[in-house]
Amino acid sequence: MTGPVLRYRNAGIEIGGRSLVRGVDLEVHRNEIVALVGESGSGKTLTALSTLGLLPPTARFTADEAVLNGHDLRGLRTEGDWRALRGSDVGIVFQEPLSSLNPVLTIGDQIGEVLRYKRGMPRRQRRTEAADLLARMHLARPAELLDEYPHQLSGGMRQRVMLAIAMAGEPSLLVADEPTTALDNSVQAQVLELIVETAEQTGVGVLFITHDLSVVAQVADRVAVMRGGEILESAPVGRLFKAPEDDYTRRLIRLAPKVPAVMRDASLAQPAPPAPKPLLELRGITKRYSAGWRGQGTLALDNVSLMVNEGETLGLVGESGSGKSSLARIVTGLARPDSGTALFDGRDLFASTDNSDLQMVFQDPFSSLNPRMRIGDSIVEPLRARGMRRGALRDRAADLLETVGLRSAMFDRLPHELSGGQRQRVGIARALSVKPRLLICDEPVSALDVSVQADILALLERLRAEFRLTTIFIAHGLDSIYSVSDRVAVMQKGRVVEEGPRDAVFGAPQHDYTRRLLGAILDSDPDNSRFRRREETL
Amino acid sequence: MTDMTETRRAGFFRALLSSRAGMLGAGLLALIVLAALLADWLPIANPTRRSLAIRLLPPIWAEGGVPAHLLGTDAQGRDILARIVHGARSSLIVGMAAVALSGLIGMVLGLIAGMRGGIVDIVLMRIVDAILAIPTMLFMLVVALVAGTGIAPLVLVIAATNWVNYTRIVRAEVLRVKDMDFVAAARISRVGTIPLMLRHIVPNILPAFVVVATLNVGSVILTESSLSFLGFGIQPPAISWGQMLSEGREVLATSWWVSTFPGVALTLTVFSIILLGDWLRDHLDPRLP
Amino acid sequence: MILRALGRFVLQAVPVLYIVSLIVFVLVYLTGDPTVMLIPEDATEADRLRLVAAWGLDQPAHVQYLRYMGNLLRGDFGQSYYYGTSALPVVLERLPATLLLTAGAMVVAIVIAVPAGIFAALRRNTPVDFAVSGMAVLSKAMPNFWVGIMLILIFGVQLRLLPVSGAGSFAHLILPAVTLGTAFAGDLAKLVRASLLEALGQDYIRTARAKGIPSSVIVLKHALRNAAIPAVTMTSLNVIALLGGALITETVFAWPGLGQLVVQAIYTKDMAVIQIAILVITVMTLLINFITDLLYRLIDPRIRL
Amino acid sequence: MVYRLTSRWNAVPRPAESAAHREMKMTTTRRNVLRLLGSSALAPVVLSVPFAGAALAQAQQVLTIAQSNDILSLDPANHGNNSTESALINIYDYLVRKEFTDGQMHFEPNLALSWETEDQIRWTFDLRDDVKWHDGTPFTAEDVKFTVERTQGDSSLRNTSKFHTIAEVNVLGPHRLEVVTDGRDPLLLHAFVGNGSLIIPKHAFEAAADAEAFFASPIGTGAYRFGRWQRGDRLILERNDDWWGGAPHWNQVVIRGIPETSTRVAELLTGGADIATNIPPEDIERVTGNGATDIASFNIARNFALHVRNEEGFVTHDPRVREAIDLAINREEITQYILAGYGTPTRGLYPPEIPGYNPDLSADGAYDPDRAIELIEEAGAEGAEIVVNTPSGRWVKDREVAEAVVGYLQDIGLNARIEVLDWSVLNDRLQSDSLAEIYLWGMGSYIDASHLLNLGLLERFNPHWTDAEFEKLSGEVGDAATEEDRVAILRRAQQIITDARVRIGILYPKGIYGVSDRVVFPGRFDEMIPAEQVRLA
Repeated sequence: MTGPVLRYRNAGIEIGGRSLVRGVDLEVHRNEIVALVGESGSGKTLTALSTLGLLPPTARFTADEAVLNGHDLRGLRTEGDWRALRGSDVGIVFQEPLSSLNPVLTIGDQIGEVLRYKRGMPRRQRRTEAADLLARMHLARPAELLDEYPHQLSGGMRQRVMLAIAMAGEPSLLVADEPTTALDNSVQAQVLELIVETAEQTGVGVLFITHDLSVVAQVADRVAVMRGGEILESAPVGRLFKAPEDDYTRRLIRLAPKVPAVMRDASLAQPAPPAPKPLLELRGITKRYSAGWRGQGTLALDNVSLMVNEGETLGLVGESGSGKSSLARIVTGLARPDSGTALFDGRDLFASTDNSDLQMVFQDPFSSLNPRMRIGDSIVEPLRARGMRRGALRDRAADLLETVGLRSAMFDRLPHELSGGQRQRVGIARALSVKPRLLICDEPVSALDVSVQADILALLERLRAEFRLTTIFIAHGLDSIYSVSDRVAVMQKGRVVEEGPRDAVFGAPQHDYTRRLLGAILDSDPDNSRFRRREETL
Repeated sequence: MTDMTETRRAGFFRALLSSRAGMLGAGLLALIVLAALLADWLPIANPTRRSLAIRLLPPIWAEGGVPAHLLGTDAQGRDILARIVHGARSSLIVGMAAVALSGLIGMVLGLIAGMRGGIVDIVLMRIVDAILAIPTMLFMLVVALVAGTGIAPLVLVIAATNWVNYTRIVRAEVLRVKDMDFVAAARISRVGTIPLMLRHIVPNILPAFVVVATLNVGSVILTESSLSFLGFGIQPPAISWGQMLSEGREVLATSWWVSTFPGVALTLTVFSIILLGDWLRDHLDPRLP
Repeated sequence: MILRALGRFVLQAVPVLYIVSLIVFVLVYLTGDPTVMLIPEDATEADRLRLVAAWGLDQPAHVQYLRYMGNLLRGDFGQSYYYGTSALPVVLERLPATLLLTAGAMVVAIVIAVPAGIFAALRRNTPVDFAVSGMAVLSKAMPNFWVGIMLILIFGVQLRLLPVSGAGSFAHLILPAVTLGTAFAGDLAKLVRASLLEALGQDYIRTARAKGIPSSVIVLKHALRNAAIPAVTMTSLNVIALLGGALITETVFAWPGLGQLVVQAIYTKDMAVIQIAILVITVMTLLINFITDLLYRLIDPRIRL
Repeated sequence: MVYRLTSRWNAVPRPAESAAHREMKMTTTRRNVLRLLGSSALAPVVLSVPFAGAALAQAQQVLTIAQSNDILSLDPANHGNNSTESALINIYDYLVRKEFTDGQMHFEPNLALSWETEDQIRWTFDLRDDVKWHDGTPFTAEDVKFTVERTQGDSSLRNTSKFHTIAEVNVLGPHRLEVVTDGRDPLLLHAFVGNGSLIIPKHAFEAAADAEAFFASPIGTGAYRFGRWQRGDRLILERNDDWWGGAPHWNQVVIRGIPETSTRVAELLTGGADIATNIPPEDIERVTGNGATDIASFNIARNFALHVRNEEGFVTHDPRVREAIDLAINREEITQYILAGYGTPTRGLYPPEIPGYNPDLSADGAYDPDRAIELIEEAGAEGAEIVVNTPSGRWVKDREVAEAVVGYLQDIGLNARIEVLDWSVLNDRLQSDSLAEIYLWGMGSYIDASHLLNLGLLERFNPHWTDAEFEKLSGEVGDAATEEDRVAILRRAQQIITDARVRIGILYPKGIYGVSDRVVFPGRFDEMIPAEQVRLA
């Protein structure tokens, strides 16, 4: 066995005089998956990009040693120098499969390009080889796929295509930059499995970038934890999870999702508490979105009936396109259903003109705040709409800001001056300003870093009790709602396929789809890895 | 916290100062606007006094030029420099007034089309399509018959056809903004339509709007000169660059200065506006590179 | 798919055409009695009234409109007062010259702007880029008639390289096409530069770079095609603008296009000609939009008709 | 689609261009030979039958005329446009011709060899018997009768009133006819010249489906046959070898409409046009200094006059103010500076070539600003606001003349300003009587000075002015016993209206053409350009 595929010693990256990555030591060997874990801004992606020379033009890369497959990366200056290495020595899979594939070129073209320039294959042979690559990525009807465009593929398929492109040049190092973050949970597992399998079959060394410790636990052989541009700790995966040395690592491990015990032992299920009176009752809600002047349209909601009881939290789970957001829009009055009724506390919900019963916390902390409005004004807007006097508003805003853990002096700030977590707090403050009875949280933490997620969830939990809120908590995977829900409803293709007390759903799922979602939950315990296939080598 | 606003404003100027093109545009334009404003107090000749005896004097540096007429005189013996300075007024007034008027109409209708949607939107946009097909000249003739010729009717005419561009842009921007979560949040809170538009929609489409409007001032000034070429622009006794250019082209081959200097003034003005507009776009509108 | 697009095209065209014809009728009616412009200078009021009666202009507006629309539905496009002949051929015979000039101008613009835009984008923030931007702005800031007359003086009168005016041969097309094309090339070059830069900043370009393929392939194959949509949009908008409005260039070069005809007709309140010309322009506009949609589809497989 | 159009466009034959290019490439030797041949053919009478030998050589020649206006119609009875008429006279013929030799207007035979009348009511015309239409059919008196009756009978034609004095036309023989007017008409011959008078063929017109079909490819009796017409661009005429006047001089005549002055001049300078009409005074130097082109300037049937409001409610109601305006204007200066001398200052309304013009209305001593200031003071009109309306670009230097007038009015203490109106707007406001105190008008193309006494016309241009004597004269002029009496009445009428200062004559502009040295054309008073009167140099 030769030396490592990639070796960094004391690597650093500077952009505009600011040191973003420092003192990084890293090694990836053949047939090994090394995970680089960290939250946004930790420098993990920059480090990954530095292996391909894809850093921004203003960035400066320094290292005592930087060797990729025998090439000294420090000597590479021009795009031309790097071109020789890219594709053939190192390949990469990016996070967002849709935007990373060229939308106007066929799949075959995008793979064939690598074969042509990296392996000098003649045209006819390229096609066969490309189809072969796709088949190896377990894609059905590979020959037909060659003539299709990225938008015609599902997210999981696209990521397989990306992997095929990355592997087409037969690289020694594969960089996977959050390859499953943008995918639905049920697909995530398959793609992870494929990466593991590819590494196993080709012996390629994998540098796996992620923020998700449960993914790390499932696939990695070794782990390096990054924070603030430095590697805090590096260890074989088992040792890291069992005996983390750094506080930060410990915290990450603590916050990482675990498979609920009830899933392994249904007898642990606790009986559902007696149902108090229902607060929201949806019956037969159907919504169809028309598609132009002759199209059939898509059925977003198909005869959905759902109940939310006073004081409880309903976890509403569904993958993208399942109709959960449409349901939220209808409940909040943003859209009208084509048919169906809704009772809120016994009254017709759709006839309501008051805003104090229902409020919502949005997923994207960037777009949920008006970028041109001071955050104080955003917070009190619901009150203003109810006619509260101007003088009282400012005091109320100050109270609310402190309630959600922000300084009242932030009233005059604009959203772009705040961090994502702060923005989400503002969104929560706005929703609470009118003391609503029902709060809809649409994936309120999925856009945030792991450590921030915990804070926001804790805040929501505290406020739920304080304001005696009934909550609908929307999520795309079951893993993120176990800890917050009393009851769970699972949606698929516009229908509610399963609804019940939390432990009943997790412990004894009735519907296939629910089972599939449960199966997609990754455990952040390396001992429970479903993919790793061998004993640790180091 | 006003210091925050001031910081932002200072940031705006610092950004302007750091952009060579933006500075060039802003500086030139400021100079032109200043000259137009101060036209009556500048030590220049009376722009309308004609004297056939001194017609077509060349600029001072050419043979036969006289110090009293730095840039020479036109076919009526009027001082070209003075006419350019005074003409700046009409050109700028037409540019700004027409843009303001059409922007206002376009903003209101674009908001209505974008916010209401449905049949209102369809009908409005079909009318927009229709207006685009109708030549400005036809409006010009109607307005000239009804309201006569002059700066105000000219502004009216340009606005009558120009508003459609704004309607389209505003509508497109409204459609972009109105699906954003913060608008949804306001709607959930039952914020009324008017406050919703004023507080959430308008402030967010304003940057794109301002950029388009700035660039539009330049094209409107060019439109005025084109209309002058066709005999429909600003008519004497008012002075405009378009009119000077159009008059001067009759003597272009023999007395180049008569049309060249107003042409240079026009080109410089439009140039500066475009520079400034381009910079504004880069600075204000993060959606464009 | 194409049928559906055609259907939409027709559905869109009919109301627009109707609105256009109504607005035009009202506007032309407001400009007053065409006989005022058309009678000989030495004609008396009695002579004029005879014409008014003969042309039916003494009837109320709505009667005139209904009569006009009625004739139109029967396929009678009306008489040109000014040319004293059927209005339809008067308009249609201008179409080839207009289309030719439009096409010529577009070719000039594209030939200048696309390479300039690519060059500027690749040499971003270098003197080359600034020069291209400066030229682009300047070309837009110069009035068309000025450029046209200058081109005539230089290439026609001084150098005697090209014919001064008129239509007929390829040589005749060059100067007017350059006049119009350069005016538009500036904007187009800026747009090509901007959209190319935007495309070059996309994730898929990073992917392409990560593949290690040559830069020329990245720019020409990956980026340019993605950057083409805005350029196509702008070109189609300019084609539309030129179809009805190359007026000034047409006048300067005595080019027998629609613009001159329309203005002449507006001057003389020649209702039938104005109506038909504008309807023709509108139909062409919608057609161009339709073709543009097809082009979008060709360029970008994501766009469905 | 565009591609197909392009190829079709290119496929169109372009005789004018190709011929012009051939011409440019011709060697000096050949050119000299041609010039020699041409000069030998330069006959004293312009329309004489040319020397047969020369005709052959000239048959190779193309004449290109660049006019400032587009040709509107090939129907002589349905246009009101001099440029159009100037083109049509090459295809069709008049019954009689007007010529202006020695500064006098007189009629000459054309399709009619002779004419006579006893009472100016019954007129007999003897027509040429050797005239053939372009399709070979002989021309007869029936064609004349048909032309008159068609024009009279179709009230939608713009020149429908051209023959309004004619009661009947009687065919006396194949080449003899009688015209009967509804009362004495000393001006009948004028009706057979000018817009609407060209004779069209009865047989061909009636054979065609409709007028449009006929004029799509019209035939006439003229020296040139219709070739091709591209509206907005050019009319191409081909020689008619069977012309009754002999073999035409030019193989082909191309008449182009080029509205933009600088382009027209450029075409002339580059050899793209042999004659370019309406050269602005500023460009004269370029044309004369070019070495290959020159200027032809000549008197034309047009005058510039200020039409002044005289009714109550306007400061110009006061005759003293109107007189002051008359005295304030320095006509010499305007002519000299604005028209570069290409005009004649005057107080009159009809130039000398026009029968019945008044020689007393000269500009001599007409400029007296001091007296004008006195009059303004007497009238108490100091600082009174006066607006002068003018079109811009309708007539040579119209706006500039009006601007100069405004300057003179300011000099005598009036608060004058100009209001330039678009031609269409100006006409509309003229029609609705809503123009300002003064408007500038360049009246032209008149038959003779009796034009002034047409009260219908007077009402159009001076709707509020009446004068008992003037009206009396208007009634009498048709019955004047002799031509001298008639002329006396016409002169008196001009005196009355100019003394009233409701029309203040300013100048007679001259026609200015650019003419290539390759051809000779002196210009005509009626601004027509008959190709047969243009000769190779």
